[in-house]
Amino acid sequence: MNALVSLLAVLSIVVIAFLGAGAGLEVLFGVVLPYAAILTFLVGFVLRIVKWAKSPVPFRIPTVAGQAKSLEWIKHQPLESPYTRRQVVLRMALEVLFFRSLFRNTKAELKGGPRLVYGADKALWLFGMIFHWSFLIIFIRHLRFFTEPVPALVTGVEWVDSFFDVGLPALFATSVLLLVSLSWLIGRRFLDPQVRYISQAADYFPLFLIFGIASTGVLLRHFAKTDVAGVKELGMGLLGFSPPNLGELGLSGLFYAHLLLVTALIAYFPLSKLMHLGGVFMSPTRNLANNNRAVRHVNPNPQPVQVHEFEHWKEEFKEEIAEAGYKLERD
Amino acid sequence: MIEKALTGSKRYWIWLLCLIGVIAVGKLCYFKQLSEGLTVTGLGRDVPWGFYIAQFTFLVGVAASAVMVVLPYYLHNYKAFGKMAVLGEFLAIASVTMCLLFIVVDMGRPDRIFNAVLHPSPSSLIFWDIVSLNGYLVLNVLISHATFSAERKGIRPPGWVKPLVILSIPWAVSIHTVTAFLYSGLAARPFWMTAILAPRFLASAFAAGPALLILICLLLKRLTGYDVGRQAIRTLGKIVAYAMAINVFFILLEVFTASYSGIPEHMHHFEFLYFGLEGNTVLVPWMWTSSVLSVIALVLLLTPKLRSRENLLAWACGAVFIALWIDKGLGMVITGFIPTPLGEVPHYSPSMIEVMIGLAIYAAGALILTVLYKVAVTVRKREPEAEWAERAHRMMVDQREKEAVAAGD
Amino acid sequence: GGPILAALASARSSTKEDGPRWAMVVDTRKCEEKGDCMACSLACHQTHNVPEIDSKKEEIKWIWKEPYKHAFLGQEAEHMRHGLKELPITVMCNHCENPPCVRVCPTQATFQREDGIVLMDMHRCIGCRYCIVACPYGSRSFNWKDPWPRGDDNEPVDSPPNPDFPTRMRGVVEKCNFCAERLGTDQGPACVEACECEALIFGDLNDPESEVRLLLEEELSQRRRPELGTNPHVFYLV
Amino acid sequence: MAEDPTPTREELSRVEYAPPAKTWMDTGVDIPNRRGNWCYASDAKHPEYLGQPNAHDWAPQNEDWNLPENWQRIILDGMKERLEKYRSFRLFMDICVRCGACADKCHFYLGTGDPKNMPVLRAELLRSVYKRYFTKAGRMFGKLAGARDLTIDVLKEWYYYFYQCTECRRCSVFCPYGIDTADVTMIGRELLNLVGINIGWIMEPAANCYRTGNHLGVRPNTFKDNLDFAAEDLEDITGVHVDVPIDRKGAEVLVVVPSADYFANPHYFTFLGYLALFHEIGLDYTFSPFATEGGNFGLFLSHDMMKRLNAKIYFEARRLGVKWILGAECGHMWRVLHQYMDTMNGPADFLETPKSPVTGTVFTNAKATSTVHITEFTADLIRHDKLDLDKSRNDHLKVTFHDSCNPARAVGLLDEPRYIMKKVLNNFIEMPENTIREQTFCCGGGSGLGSDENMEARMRGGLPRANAVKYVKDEYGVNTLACICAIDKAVLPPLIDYWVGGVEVAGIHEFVGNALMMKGQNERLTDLRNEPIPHLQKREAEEEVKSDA
Ligand code: SRM
Ligand code: SRM
Ligand code: HEC
Ligand code: HEC
Ligand code: HEC
Ligand code: HEM
Ligand code: HEM
Ligand code: SF4
Ligand code: SF4
Ligand code: SF4
Ligand code: SF4
Ligand code: SF4
Ligand code: SF4
Ligand code: SF4
Ligand code: SF4
Repeated sequence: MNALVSLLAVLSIVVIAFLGAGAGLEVLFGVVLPYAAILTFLVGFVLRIVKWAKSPVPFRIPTVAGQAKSLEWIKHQPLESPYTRRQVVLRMALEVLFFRSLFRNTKAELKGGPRLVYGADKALWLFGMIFHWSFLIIFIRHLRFFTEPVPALVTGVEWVDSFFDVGLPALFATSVLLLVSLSWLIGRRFLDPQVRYISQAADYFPLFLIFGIASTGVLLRHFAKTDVAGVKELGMGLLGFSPPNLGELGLSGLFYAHLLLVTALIAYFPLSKLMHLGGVFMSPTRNLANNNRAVRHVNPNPQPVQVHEFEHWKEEFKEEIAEAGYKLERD
Repeated sequence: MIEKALTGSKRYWIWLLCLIGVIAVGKLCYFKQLSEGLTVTGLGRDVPWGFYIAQFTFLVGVAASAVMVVLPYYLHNYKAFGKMAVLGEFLAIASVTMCLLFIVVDMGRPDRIFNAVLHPSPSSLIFWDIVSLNGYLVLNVLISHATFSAERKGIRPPGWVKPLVILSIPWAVSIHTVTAFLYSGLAARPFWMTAILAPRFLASAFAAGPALLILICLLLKRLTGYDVGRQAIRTLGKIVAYAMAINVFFILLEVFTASYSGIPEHMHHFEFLYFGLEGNTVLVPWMWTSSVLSVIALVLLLTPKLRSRENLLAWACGAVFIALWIDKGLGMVITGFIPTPLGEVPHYSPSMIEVMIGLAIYAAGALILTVLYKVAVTVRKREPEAEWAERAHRMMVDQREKEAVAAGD
Repeated sequence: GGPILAALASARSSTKEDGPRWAMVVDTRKCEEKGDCMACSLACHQTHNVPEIDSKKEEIKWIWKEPYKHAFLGQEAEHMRHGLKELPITVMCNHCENPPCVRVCPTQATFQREDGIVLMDMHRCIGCRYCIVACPYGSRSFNWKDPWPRGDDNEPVDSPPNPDFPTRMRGVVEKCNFCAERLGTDQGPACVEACECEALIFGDLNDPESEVRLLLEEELSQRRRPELGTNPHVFYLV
Repeated sequence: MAEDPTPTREELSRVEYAPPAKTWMDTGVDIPNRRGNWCYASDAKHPEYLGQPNAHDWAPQNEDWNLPENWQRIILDGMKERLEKYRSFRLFMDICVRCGACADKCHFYLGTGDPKNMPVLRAELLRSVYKRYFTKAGRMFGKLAGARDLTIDVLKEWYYYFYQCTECRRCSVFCPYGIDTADVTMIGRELLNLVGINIGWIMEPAANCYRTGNHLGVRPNTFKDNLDFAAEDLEDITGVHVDVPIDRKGAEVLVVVPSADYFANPHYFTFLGYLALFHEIGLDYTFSPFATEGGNFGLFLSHDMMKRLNAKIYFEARRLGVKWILGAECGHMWRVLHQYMDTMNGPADFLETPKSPVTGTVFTNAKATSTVHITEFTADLIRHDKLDLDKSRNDHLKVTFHDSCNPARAVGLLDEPRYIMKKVLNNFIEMPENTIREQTFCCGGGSGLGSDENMEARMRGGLPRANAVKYVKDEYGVNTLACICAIDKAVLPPLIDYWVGGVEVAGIHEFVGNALMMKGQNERLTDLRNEPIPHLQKREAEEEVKSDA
């Protein structure tokens, strides 16, 4: 049900784009909506970050995953239990760039007996990494539609990505990898009973959406070839706030489908779980050092509480105290 | 599992860094080759294949040799190879990877590598070599992965492993046979065009691979204390002895056929190998070294008393390995081109860049092997940590067995 | 068993009975008369943008001269006519009926057309050089480096002589193509055209009237390494 | 328990991991039928004593929980307040991608197979309400966006599942964003507490602690009696008389222990170990008659309660004029001492950077809180060879170590106890690697769930831990399970008896006490449990025979 709704949502975006492009709504899809989406994205992203940032971090609660710094001769694991800011940065870098926590993933199995066994389960890590890195690279590659001259970074990435000379125009390895990893991620949501159980529409939707983007992209490049010059004209035009006359460019319905899906993704981004992009950097169990006993963490708005006063306690138990023979005085 | 390879002693890391250093240098050389073409190698129109393909040929043998431990262990339930089987499979993985890398660096247009898949041509033995090598790699990865992770969890490996193991045995034979066919089907090159080439390849493979495995096991024992057991080493020593003997026998057969038949085209190649042709004597000292080492190795190996002494066995294995490396990694391929079908005697020696790239690939293989062995050794050595634990463990197992017997009665 | 063996050996022979079957006849006697003539080689290499490379190791040649004792290895007799052993013989790809180069190519970059011509698809070649290893005649050359190096402006430094014919890139194999690109037109092969003494004769063997057919019927011809079963289609009149 | 005996091992070991056909939002929780899996409500008098809001009598199995009229408003306001107060809460509500990496990491999920015990769904119980009331998508798309109304059934689910989380943080180690479901549980319990829903096993100790200074309600005179009694016991066993200083002003070190250490077995033997050790090194220390509890059940109730119960420690340190604090073996006590105490009740500027009086080692890692863990302290002593130890006195023990989750995942205290054990006993073996160190499994009864009425849940939740113990018992004949947590010491024995059998639970300092060769000791043929050490007794008997001859 959740999956179906998401799929229908994505399909209807495609259909709307085709219909709209056919009905002369190019300006809406090519100019108005993209601008609106980008505006939504920027405002939404900033608002979300601000909202998070406004909630303070009252306590320093890192999840420690290894030996803390303690006695000199005990081997400290700085990446598991960072003690200094530098070590925190390293830990975060590994998290963000290489999904280190997922790398740790295991799968538990219950055998008869009962006996629980745990095996490494790196598939999620692997496909997650492939998906994200491919996405990043495709994103970078797309800058060729928006820059002139195309930065060396973009052409360099293109060269490496299309090193294997398959097809014409050359197939980009990341296009394939993105589709493969997406297929795996989607397949997992359907086939792994636990994951299916926890999945919601909001989990299927971005997967289908990006799958739609990637597949229309591949179609545009390799099958229903589009006029890239026209696209670049549009891209540069959008960037320079002087959109070209879209009617003359004659871009295909498929291109508008690609574009509308992208527009949807951009607009959807700040409202959704995709904001993990920003959140991963702010997670207090990861981005704080485990040096609580060495450096005091200050709660920006400490809560005053009522405590059991010593004097009151002394009064309450004065007989017992006398029996025990304590003197009990305050300085 | 792989995270076990991410922690280790200083020695381990220095070794890895050295390997990575060599790989880096090799990579620079390879970039030069990519941008300038194969002109940076010593190859030319008369000797179009050289060092790279020769290394590939040699390593196919090393890869195939895993079967010599896998077969007795899985098929005949030969328990002594229990600790060695996975080491053999890992060696195969590293070797096949090196083979594939050597093929890639030998290609003029590596960017079109997928053409071999997109436009397959079953009449070409390269096609079959690609199929069999990749298949063998996949088989070994799957098998070692499944058995090893099951062992780590303390459960039985999944049922599909056994058929794969059985499949891997003929497959190992096939990778070498196909590689031999690559050469022996060429009318233009009489040196290779001999039916005995495939058996010869197999014999030398079953000598060189296990010899290397013995050396590695002895090294592992010294460096990490991981002991595969005397019995395993001994059995493997025997295998090396017989395989080496058969290999030398096959070489003699070839020399006889070529020289007794007196066909000049056949004879010239052997002449070139052992005596030099028209002043080209590059390989002569090598080949004699190889022959002498073979003889020494045979003496050491075929005398049970000498063979059973571990340090002598190590020397013998070293001799076998070097002898066969010279035979395959230098003599086998180059000699096929000298003299050429037109009767010319070209010169070939690998260029510096070629050697560096080759070294880098060997270093890459060593890196893969080190990492895989590190994982294996760490996982296997996790428990018991102390002597008492081993004793206690044995006691508990004995007790369990006794109870099982009692319950059975 | 015979047919099976034959099928194995000629797995890739795809020439047709009815269409043309191109072949070349080299009249070594006429050629010998011309002494150091190199016209055919020059013409072919100009036409096909074959670069001139100084190193013997890396040179690229589609048609060239090879001493008799090499061209016909093993057929030289000790007491041959004086000088014959060293006599330069014009050689090129034999466009074998049963070409080992085609059989071994892993990508079908080298293929045989129905008219018997063994051709190459430069875009498909992966540069493995197995075909060079398999060809018993040394007819194939490899581009060890860029044949027409380009400058910073991506233009060739030396312009290739024939703008109508493509150049190669480094890392692929090339060889005589029997001037397949010219066959459709009225022209014959460039080498034939260039040979003033008509030592090179090109034609369709399936055409009973063709010059090559007539010549082969009349004269005793010889082929290179016939014992290897490649069935070469360049014939030598000695 | 009385009405509902715990199911048999066979029954419990058949765990069904396949989730039900119905979606989780459509499956409520049938509390009356899940007896043995939840804890009884608290008597209203405890929350009342503590001044908790909306304290009232209620019972989980009843249809009607006697909630205040406007309970939804109270909870939603509480939620809003906490979203604004805790970035962790807000973030964890927003960024979970439901990747499921945390799912099979929770011991309660592994032991029950109940999908709502997957950390992600446990958090989703709260997240669904957050979405419904605090996000646009949730308001617009409702169920489709994973949002749902806050109904009484939802509240019951909260109660059931937030009291089936031991706040062990194992899930957080595996989550790519570090989402800490323990933190979500803490907020969930705070919200329940706002409408007077809380359990006796937490409320009563908290009230006791607030009143007397310790969870057990031990009064000052009993406290002194217990400590004196311990000193006598130790003298009986070792022949050495030790002083137990209480309320000694000007002492160098304030020692804080969990109250179970001087009250319950097997904690008590560890306590004897401390006393022997302090005596032997001549430590200038004191106990406090007021801060008689290091543990802090406030942690399981609310941040505020944690702060209230914790305040007395720094207060007493200041009153007694000590230089630094030595904290004993206790898990959740250490989560508070390490991660919260200084922020809540610091700064501890009246204390000094701890320095071992014996070795001179300065504990720079504790320079702000001035609080040292006793295993750090002892490891340092052993490292400097300051103790006369006879390892063989522990030879009758084959020991494995349960990393208590709080010292492991909140403090990072992993190698210190191991170092000590390797130095004081010969037979130490690790459990399988996915069950120790930072991946350790909880005992199943932490965070105030060590009650008897939820025995089934405890046995289920403790399955992964017990399984690992069973493995080393079966393979290596392990007979002792060491740990450094007071709750563990209470919860593990029934767990191990249920699943494994034949394995005793002990603290690290019990081994230290066993191995410690004290000046002026008797021949000590027994260990701190006053049980004969078999091989020493045998040797003694042989020697007697010899001397007789
Ligand atoms: C894909 C690509 C070859 C490649 O292997 O990468 C390519 C492919 C084709 N080019 Fe091109 N050209 C490609 C870069 C170029 C370039 C740029 C370059 O090489 O640096 C030029 C030079 C541009 C210039 O003006 O200098 C180029 C100048 C041409 C021309 C000549 C146009 C002219 O006015 O000179 C044609 C012929 C035509 O369109 O009539 C052509 C025609 C074509 C054709 C239609 C080839 C054909 O005849 O079938 C190919 C279209 C494929 C398609 O439908 O997408 N292509 N073509 C190149 C596209 C790269 C990319 O997508 O990023
Ligand atoms: C690399 C590339 C140009 C580039 O700068 O991007 C290229 C390079 C060469 N082509 Fe091409 N062609 C390239 C795209 C094309 C295209 C564009 C296309 O495919 O859309 C065409 C027209 C379409 C086609 O396939 O026919 C094209 C039709 C040719 C032809 C004419 C073939 C024909 O049947 O008419 C030749 C001549 C030949 O093969 O003998 C040729 C020959 C060549 C030569 C030999 C000529 C030269 O001057 O470089 C090049 C060397 C091949 C080699 O690797 O050694 N190239 N060539 C393009 C590589 C694409 C690829 O790797 O697959
Ligand atoms: C191409 C990548 C790749 C290679 C090569 C590889 N692995 Fe893995 N390995 C994985 C992935 C992905 C997983 C997680 C698979 C899963 O659980 O579904 C994994 C998981 C494992 C596991 C745990 C498996 C389980 O089910 O519990 C073990 C053990 C393991 N690998 C060992 C090995 C060994 C030994 C080798 C070498 C022979 C090896 N790996 C080579 C990718 C690889
Ligand atoms: C717009 C796209 C997008 C961006 C940018 C993005 N992610 Fe994701 N990420 C996703 C989607 C979609 C999923 C969900 C995959 C699924 O449901 O299985 C996901 C899931 C994940 C997962 C869980 C593993 C998985 O693949 O399911 C991790 C870890 C993750 N992201 C980390 C990151 C990090 C770190 C960054 C950047 C700093 C990042 N992501 C940026 C789209 C994105
Ligand atoms: C301006 C328009 C535009 C935007 C924005 C855009 N694309 Fe594309 N995309 C295209 C066009 C045009 C092509 C066809 C390109 C070609 O033929 O090289 C394409 C191709 C692709 C391809 C296949 C070819 C390749 O380059 O790998 C993928 C995958 C893809 N897009 C993914 C994405 C993703 C993911 C995004 C999200 C950020 C995105 N696109 C945003 C215009 C766009
Ligand atoms: C508004 C005008 C322009 C548009 C929309 C445009 C569009 C494009 C596009 C879409 C591509 C990428 C082709 C592909 O990857 O499929 C491209 C590449 C290229 N354009 Fe343009 N272009 C514009 C102007 C120019 C101008 C003025 C020049 C030259 C001076 C130029 C030179 C090139 C070159 C050399 C490339 C190939 C480099 C590369 O692929 O990165 N373009 N252009
Ligand atoms: C940031 C890291 C790296 C990048 C970006 C990178 C990039 C590349 C690229 C693009 C190639 C293709 C050759 C070419 O096109 O010129 C290549 C080849 C190669 N790289 Fe790397 N590489 C990296 C790290 C490594 C490492 C760590 C190793 C060692 C194991 C390695 C070993 C090789 C080898 C052996 C080849 C040649 C094999 C072949 O031809 O495909 N590289 N590298
Ligand atoms: S001569 Fe050589 S290249 Fe030419 S067809 Fe025959 S085998 Fe092939
Ligand atoms: S070099 Fe090219 S033509 Fe020759 S066999 Fe290899 S792929 Fe085929
Ligand atoms: S002539 Fe130029 S454009 Fe044409 S194929 Fe060659 S390089 Fe490409
Ligand atoms: S036939 Fe054509 S290609 Fe062959 S040699 Fe003559 S000119 Fe060159
Ligand atoms: S052009 Fe004619 S005569 Fe001159 S070398 Fe060539 S074949 Fe001989
Ligand atoms: S691991 Fe983290 S992100 Fe993944 S489902 Fe669990 S809580 Fe959510
Ligand atoms: S904190 Fe522990 S008990 Fe709670 S959900 Fe996470 S793993 Fe389970
Ligand atoms: S009682 Fe011990 S094991 Fe259980 S949660 Fe607390 S620290 Fe962890």
